[in-house]
Amino acid sequence: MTAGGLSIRGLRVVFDGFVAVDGVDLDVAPGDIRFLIGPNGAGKTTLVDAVTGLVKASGSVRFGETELLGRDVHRIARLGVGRTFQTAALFEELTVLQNLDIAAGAGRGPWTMLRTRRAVPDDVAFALEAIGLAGRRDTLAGTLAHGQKQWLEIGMLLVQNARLLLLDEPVAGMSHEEREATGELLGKIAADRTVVVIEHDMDFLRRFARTVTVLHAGKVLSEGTVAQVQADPKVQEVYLGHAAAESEAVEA
Amino acid sequence: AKTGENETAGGVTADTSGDTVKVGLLNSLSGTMAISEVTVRDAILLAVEEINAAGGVLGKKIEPISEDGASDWPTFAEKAEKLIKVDRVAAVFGCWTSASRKAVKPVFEENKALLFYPVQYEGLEQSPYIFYTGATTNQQIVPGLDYLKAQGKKSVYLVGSDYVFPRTANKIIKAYAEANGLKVLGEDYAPLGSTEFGTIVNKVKTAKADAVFNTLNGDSNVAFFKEYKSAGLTAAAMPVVSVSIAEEEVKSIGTQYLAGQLTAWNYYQTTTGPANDKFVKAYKAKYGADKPTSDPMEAAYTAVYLWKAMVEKAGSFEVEKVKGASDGVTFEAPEGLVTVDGATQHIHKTARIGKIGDDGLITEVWNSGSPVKPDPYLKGYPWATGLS
Amino acid sequence: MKALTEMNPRLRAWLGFGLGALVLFAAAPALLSDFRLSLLAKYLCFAIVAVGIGLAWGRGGLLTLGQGVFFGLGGYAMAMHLKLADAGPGNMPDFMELYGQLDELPAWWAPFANPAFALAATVLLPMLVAFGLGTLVFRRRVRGAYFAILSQALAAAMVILLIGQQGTTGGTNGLTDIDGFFGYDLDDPVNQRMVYFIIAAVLLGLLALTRQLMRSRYGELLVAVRDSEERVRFLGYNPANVKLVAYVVAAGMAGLAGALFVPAVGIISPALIGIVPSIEFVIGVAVGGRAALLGPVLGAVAVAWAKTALSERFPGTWTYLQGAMFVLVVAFLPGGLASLWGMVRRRRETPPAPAPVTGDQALIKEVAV
Amino acid sequence: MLRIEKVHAGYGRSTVLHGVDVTVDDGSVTAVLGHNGAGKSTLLRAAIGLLKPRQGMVLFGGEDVTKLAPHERVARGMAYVPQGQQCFPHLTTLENLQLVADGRRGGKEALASALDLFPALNGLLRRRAGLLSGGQRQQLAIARALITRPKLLLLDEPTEGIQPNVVAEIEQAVLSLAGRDGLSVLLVEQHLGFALRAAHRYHVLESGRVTSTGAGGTAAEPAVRAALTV
Amino acid sequence: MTVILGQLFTGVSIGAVLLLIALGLALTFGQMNVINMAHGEFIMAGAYTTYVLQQTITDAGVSLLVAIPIAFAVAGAMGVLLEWALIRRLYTRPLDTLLVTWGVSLMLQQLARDIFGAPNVQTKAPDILTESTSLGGDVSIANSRLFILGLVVLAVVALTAALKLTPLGRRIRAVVQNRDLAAVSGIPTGSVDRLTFFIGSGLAGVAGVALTLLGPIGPTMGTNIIIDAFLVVVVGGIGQLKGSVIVAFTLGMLQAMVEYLTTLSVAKVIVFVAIVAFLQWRPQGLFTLRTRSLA
Ligand SMILES: Nc1ncnc2c1ncn2[C@@H]1O[C@H](COP(=O)(O)OP(=O)(O)OP(=O)(O)O)[C@@H](O)[C@H]1O
Ligand SMILES: Nc1ncnc2c1ncn2[C@@H]1O[C@H](COP(=O)(O)OP(=O)(O)OP(=O)(O)O)[C@@H](O)[C@H]1O
Ligand SMILES: NC(N)=O
Ligand SMILES: [Mg+2]
Ligand SMILES: [Mg+2]
Repeated sequence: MTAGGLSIRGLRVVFDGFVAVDGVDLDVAPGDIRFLIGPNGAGKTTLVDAVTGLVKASGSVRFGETELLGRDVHRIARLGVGRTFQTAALFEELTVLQNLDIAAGAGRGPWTMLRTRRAVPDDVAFALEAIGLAGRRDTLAGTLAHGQKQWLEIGMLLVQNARLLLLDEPVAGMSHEEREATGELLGKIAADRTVVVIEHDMDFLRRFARTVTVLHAGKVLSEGTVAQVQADPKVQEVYLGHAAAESEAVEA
Repeated sequence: AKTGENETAGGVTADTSGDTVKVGLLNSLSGTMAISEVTVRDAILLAVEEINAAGGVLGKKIEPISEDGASDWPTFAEKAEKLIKVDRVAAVFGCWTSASRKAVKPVFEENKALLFYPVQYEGLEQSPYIFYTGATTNQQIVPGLDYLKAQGKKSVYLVGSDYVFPRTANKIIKAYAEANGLKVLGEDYAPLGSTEFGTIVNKVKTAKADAVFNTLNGDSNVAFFKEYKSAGLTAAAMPVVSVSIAEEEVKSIGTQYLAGQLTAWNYYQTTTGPANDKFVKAYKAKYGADKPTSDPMEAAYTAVYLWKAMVEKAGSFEVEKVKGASDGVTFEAPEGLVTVDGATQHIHKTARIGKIGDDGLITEVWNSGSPVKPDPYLKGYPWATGLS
Repeated sequence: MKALTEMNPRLRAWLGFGLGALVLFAAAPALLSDFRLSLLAKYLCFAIVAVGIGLAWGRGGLLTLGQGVFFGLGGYAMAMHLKLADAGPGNMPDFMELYGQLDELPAWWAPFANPAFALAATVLLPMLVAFGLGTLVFRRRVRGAYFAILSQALAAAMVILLIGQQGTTGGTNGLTDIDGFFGYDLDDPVNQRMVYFIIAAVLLGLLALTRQLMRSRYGELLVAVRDSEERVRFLGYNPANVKLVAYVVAAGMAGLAGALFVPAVGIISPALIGIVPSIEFVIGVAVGGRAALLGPVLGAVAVAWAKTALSERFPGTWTYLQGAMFVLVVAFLPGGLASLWGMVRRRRETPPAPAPVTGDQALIKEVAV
Repeated sequence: MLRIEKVHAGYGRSTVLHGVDVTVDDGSVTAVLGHNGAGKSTLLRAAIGLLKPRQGMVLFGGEDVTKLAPHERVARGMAYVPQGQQCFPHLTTLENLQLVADGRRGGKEALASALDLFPALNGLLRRRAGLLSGGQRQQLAIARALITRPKLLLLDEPTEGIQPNVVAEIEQAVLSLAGRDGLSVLLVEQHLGFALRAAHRYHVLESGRVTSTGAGGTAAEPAVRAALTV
Repeated sequence: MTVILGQLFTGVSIGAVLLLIALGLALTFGQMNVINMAHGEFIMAGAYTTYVLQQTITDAGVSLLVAIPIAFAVAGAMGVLLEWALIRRLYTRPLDTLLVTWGVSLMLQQLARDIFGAPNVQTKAPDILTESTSLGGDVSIANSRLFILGLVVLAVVALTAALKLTPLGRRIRAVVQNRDLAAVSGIPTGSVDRLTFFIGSGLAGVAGVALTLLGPIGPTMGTNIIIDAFLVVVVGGIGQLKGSVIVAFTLGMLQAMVEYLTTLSVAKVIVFVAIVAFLQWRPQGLFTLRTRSLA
């Protein structure tokens, strides 16, 4: 039932003369977990912004058969494209449960909307467990710690039932074990979805990436498996750093 | 048990059981109209004090109860009802703008209670429960126009605030103008409280009328006259006749801007006669030597005395009896002798045109000689048929 | 007290409504004189407006400083009908004959002679205007202080418009001297009482409706939109529509309140719909507690009652007291009077509960981030 | 340099820190480690004065600063880089830096040397900070803190969102500043490798209590991991 | 032709007055997000300051000039008091400042009534400012309006300089954008707030002095103009001084032109419609600063 992959052609984003994304071609097959890496300011977040309709872009972004460019943010979301944000964006004055319930409900009809939620929907209950916040169901999201907020964001994607997930640094600020758990969760999710993850954590990348694309200055610098990319001297030059690359290689 | 406020349906009788009789004072003590109405309340209080010092009315001291209309017409209605139903006053004195009067009129009629309204107004009204102690149109506006005509003015420009009184007054002025060969070169309104008159003055200036007839009320006058002077327009070349600027307003605008301009009223602080000497002296003694007296203050002061005279003539505080006794009641007022016209419940008043002097006082340049009979519907003026 | 807080919310709601009905329908009429009861009727009209503001502002973060406009539309629609009914078929209302230069009724007045049309218009007209304006404004993402100031300007513009059309709207006077209500004589205290009961019933009904809206998923979504409009968009909702619903519902309530105000007080005028009354509506809500269901009702009645009581007792100085009340409650009791109840309750027990909701976080983010 | 003594702190009616003691010696790096929600950020907020402790004291250079406002603590030589890539979004990158350099003796030089540390910022000086990428903002945040030439630097997950080679540079910079200029650092960090390489001492924080402490260095890693998994 | 010139100048001078009032708001509202409804009463305070000064300094010209700095200080001090007593508790809920300061404005009006009496008071303008300067033919412009135009230009220049050339501008903006971050960056946020409020309120006082040349001096003089001034700041783009400048003069012109052809009421309504239409095009005002953050 895979909905088809993500296919980007000639994507360009320009801000007042500054070219943030400069002709990117990118294909992510369904079931893949693609990691998007690259130096700070390479254009990774901007690329996701373009796909989800937050910034104007030229070129073409197709998800399955559907062209996404030019559509409103909420329409793109309804096509099954979900994302998280680099700095968590939650409804701070709603509880964890309410955050999830809202994420689950974009397709609800007016009648359902006007009624009170009587029970916790199954998918929400599942997500609460999956993100380990079942115990804090009724906590206001604004009072969660940084890492907990990241989890809640992922939970919202789960219940949103997105077919294409775009995660912007989902494990930043998480401890090692939490990263592991998150990675495993992603693995499960990816079975019938298309997942794109932006990350700077190389350990995490090595553990969970299936394929990797490296962006640099708005362009694709390198693409391939984890090993291929790590070995690429251009990537080491602009991103990994020689010392880091060596020490990490030793650790790995 | 109800909260101790007894009342009977349709017509509350005043509570005169004690040794005092209550009257209501209904004026804006806050909001944009407070600048004018507070002085009216002061004048009413002066009259009350004098009457009490002289023994009261029918042996009872007057107990004034003041309420704030807050420059807000529905509030006037609420407070009027409160004075009538809760305080059970024998009469209410107050209101300034016609809009506030229109708002309280049904309240007084429904409850068969008395209002004494002390400000010049647009006429075309005659409520059985209101006594009008300020001028109606034939006692102020028509004489003002007659005066302009006599001065040889051929054209006027009309400037007014955007509410009932100026709009209705201007309707009357236009009817008059048509019948008397006076050209109306323009007509402009500014919302009450508006203080931006650049455009209106520019229009007036380019229209090159012989005179301006001004029915602006309140704050707007200050801005209008400052703009007028700054535009190089003078009283000599293009005089302004105002019907809502009295001594109090002159004081707050400044003679710098006003000297030489005309006003139409029934009373000035400079009006001669022993009654006025006494009034001015008493007022200044109570409120300060720098406080001027003015027409609406005088009309309010007079209203209290007229009510006293009617009550004494009727021998009762009962509204219907007081009304019944009203016709022909007189009072030697600061403006001269005034007489109540029982049929219209307006009063006979002397019309006066005055010129604003450098000292901030207004001196009379013309008067009607004797009190003019009130004619709120202008029935005695052929040109006015069809106005009401 | 503890028992009450642990009670099933449904049961508690029923009890609450029962108590409210008892106070409004039994206690107040028994204890208050006709004059005070008619004042209460007026306060309850303000309370109806407040319930709508509580929804739009307290829950939706839409600080609408122009509710007077909708109140006025409802009020004028009703008053036009009553004036026409007073005048009788084929006649013009008294003020038009007096000030208008018109020979016949303006075309836009004519439909209001029909009672069904007029009644429907009292609610639908404000909703329609709110829908039009809201569509424009929310779709273009005008919000926060922009929306507040804009809605305030709307109130100012509406007043100027009404005042400028004296011949057909009554100008500054408004429409006064209304003494019939669908065949009943409003001078009769019995009929005045009936009007009071209608208003009280409408208020209770709207409270029930609003309670459901607030507790529904829509209510949660509305808060979500207040907190982070953009985030909601990424979940596949169109936040403009979410806001629009709250705004239109609030406008409808204000219109209904205006319509009921007319028979209760007998006048509708620009003075009731301009900037000052519009702000006072909102202050009532803030004083009572904007996010609570009953807060706005409590606040609207308290503020209006205080205005009457203070100005009666201290005609020369009451504005100090009123101003001080606004300042103290809003600045030092952000949750309003309704939060006092919560504070008392918390002092007795001490389970951790979420911090009080303070409302306009959205603006901070928008302007300051 | 910094002594946090028996600090209890929290938000509203919930208490997050339950009597935490942490000391940072002159010229040393102390790391605070712990799970999400353990209270690490809360501890730093209490140290800089954004949060008033309910009990306990904060001593800086021997002086009790518990009652001082944040800017007064900064004036005494503390600096703080909050979690979450914070900046003044409508100010340009340069203005974000100038803001701190204004009126400070040697501010200009400090600004220049901060830019040397993060050369990527040089190309972004005229861009408004709100438009920067997450990592760029984080670099800006660290640079801003360094301009005050602090004696004590409070860093809340400074490497979050920063590309690997720059992380390495930050690590170098922190170590060299601590070594050369006598800078003391209180570091909250999830990146264990970095934290332990840099730190002379570590504290593990759990549910608002210090559950284990020890000397830094990569050798401590197994012990820390063990402390964290319980 | 003379009419058009006259109206052009009227438009400019309406704009100048609007701008003079909006300048202070551009700081307190535009920079600090405080919707200060008592701004009008600070204007009133400036006007009454002129009045009080004239009781001792009888020369109209001297007293007017002396009034400008003194009114600035008086209104500024009132602003500081307000900020210290109330506003500083409200920075986390900016929209509430509107409601609180509304209460303050009610009290200040009543205070003025109790101190100076309910009726308006009068100040004497220097004679030259009650006259007009002829531009040849029938066209003349009021000296008072010219004076105000000059005052506005001066105020805009001074304010721009203060904000651009001193660290103050940066600090003010930084404090509003992220209060906590500003504090931990070493900025004494409290003092910056108070200073900003002092200048913003002080400008209201200066506007009050200028308004004595044009309109009434009384307890409610501040209430009428204030809404228009807020619109200027909003439409100009919150936080954008140049936006306020452009918008003030544009609205002044629009109003003058439409009013000439129709009436004051119609002009006001049309100005409002134009504003709504404008915000359709630019929902955040003429000049906006976008960031990438959500919400
Ligand atoms: N609206 C904008 N206007 C101008 N420049 C922008 C805008 N948005 C982004 N940029 C610039 O575009 C570049 C790409 O930013 P982007 O956020 O996509 O980087 P990134 O790859 O996500 O970096 P990071 O790893 O630090 O998050 C950056 O240099 C940023 O400053
Ligand atoms: N503003 C706040 N209001 C209420 N509770 C809060 C607030 N900020 C944090 N908390 C709570 O305090 C606890 C500690 O949070 P803190 O941010 O200190 O954790 P942390 O250790 O820094 O976590 P992380 O590694 O995720 O950043 C968490 O449970 C969080 O929910
Ligand atoms: N009657 C008046 N002046 O309104
Ligand atoms: Mg990014
Ligand atoms: Mg943290």
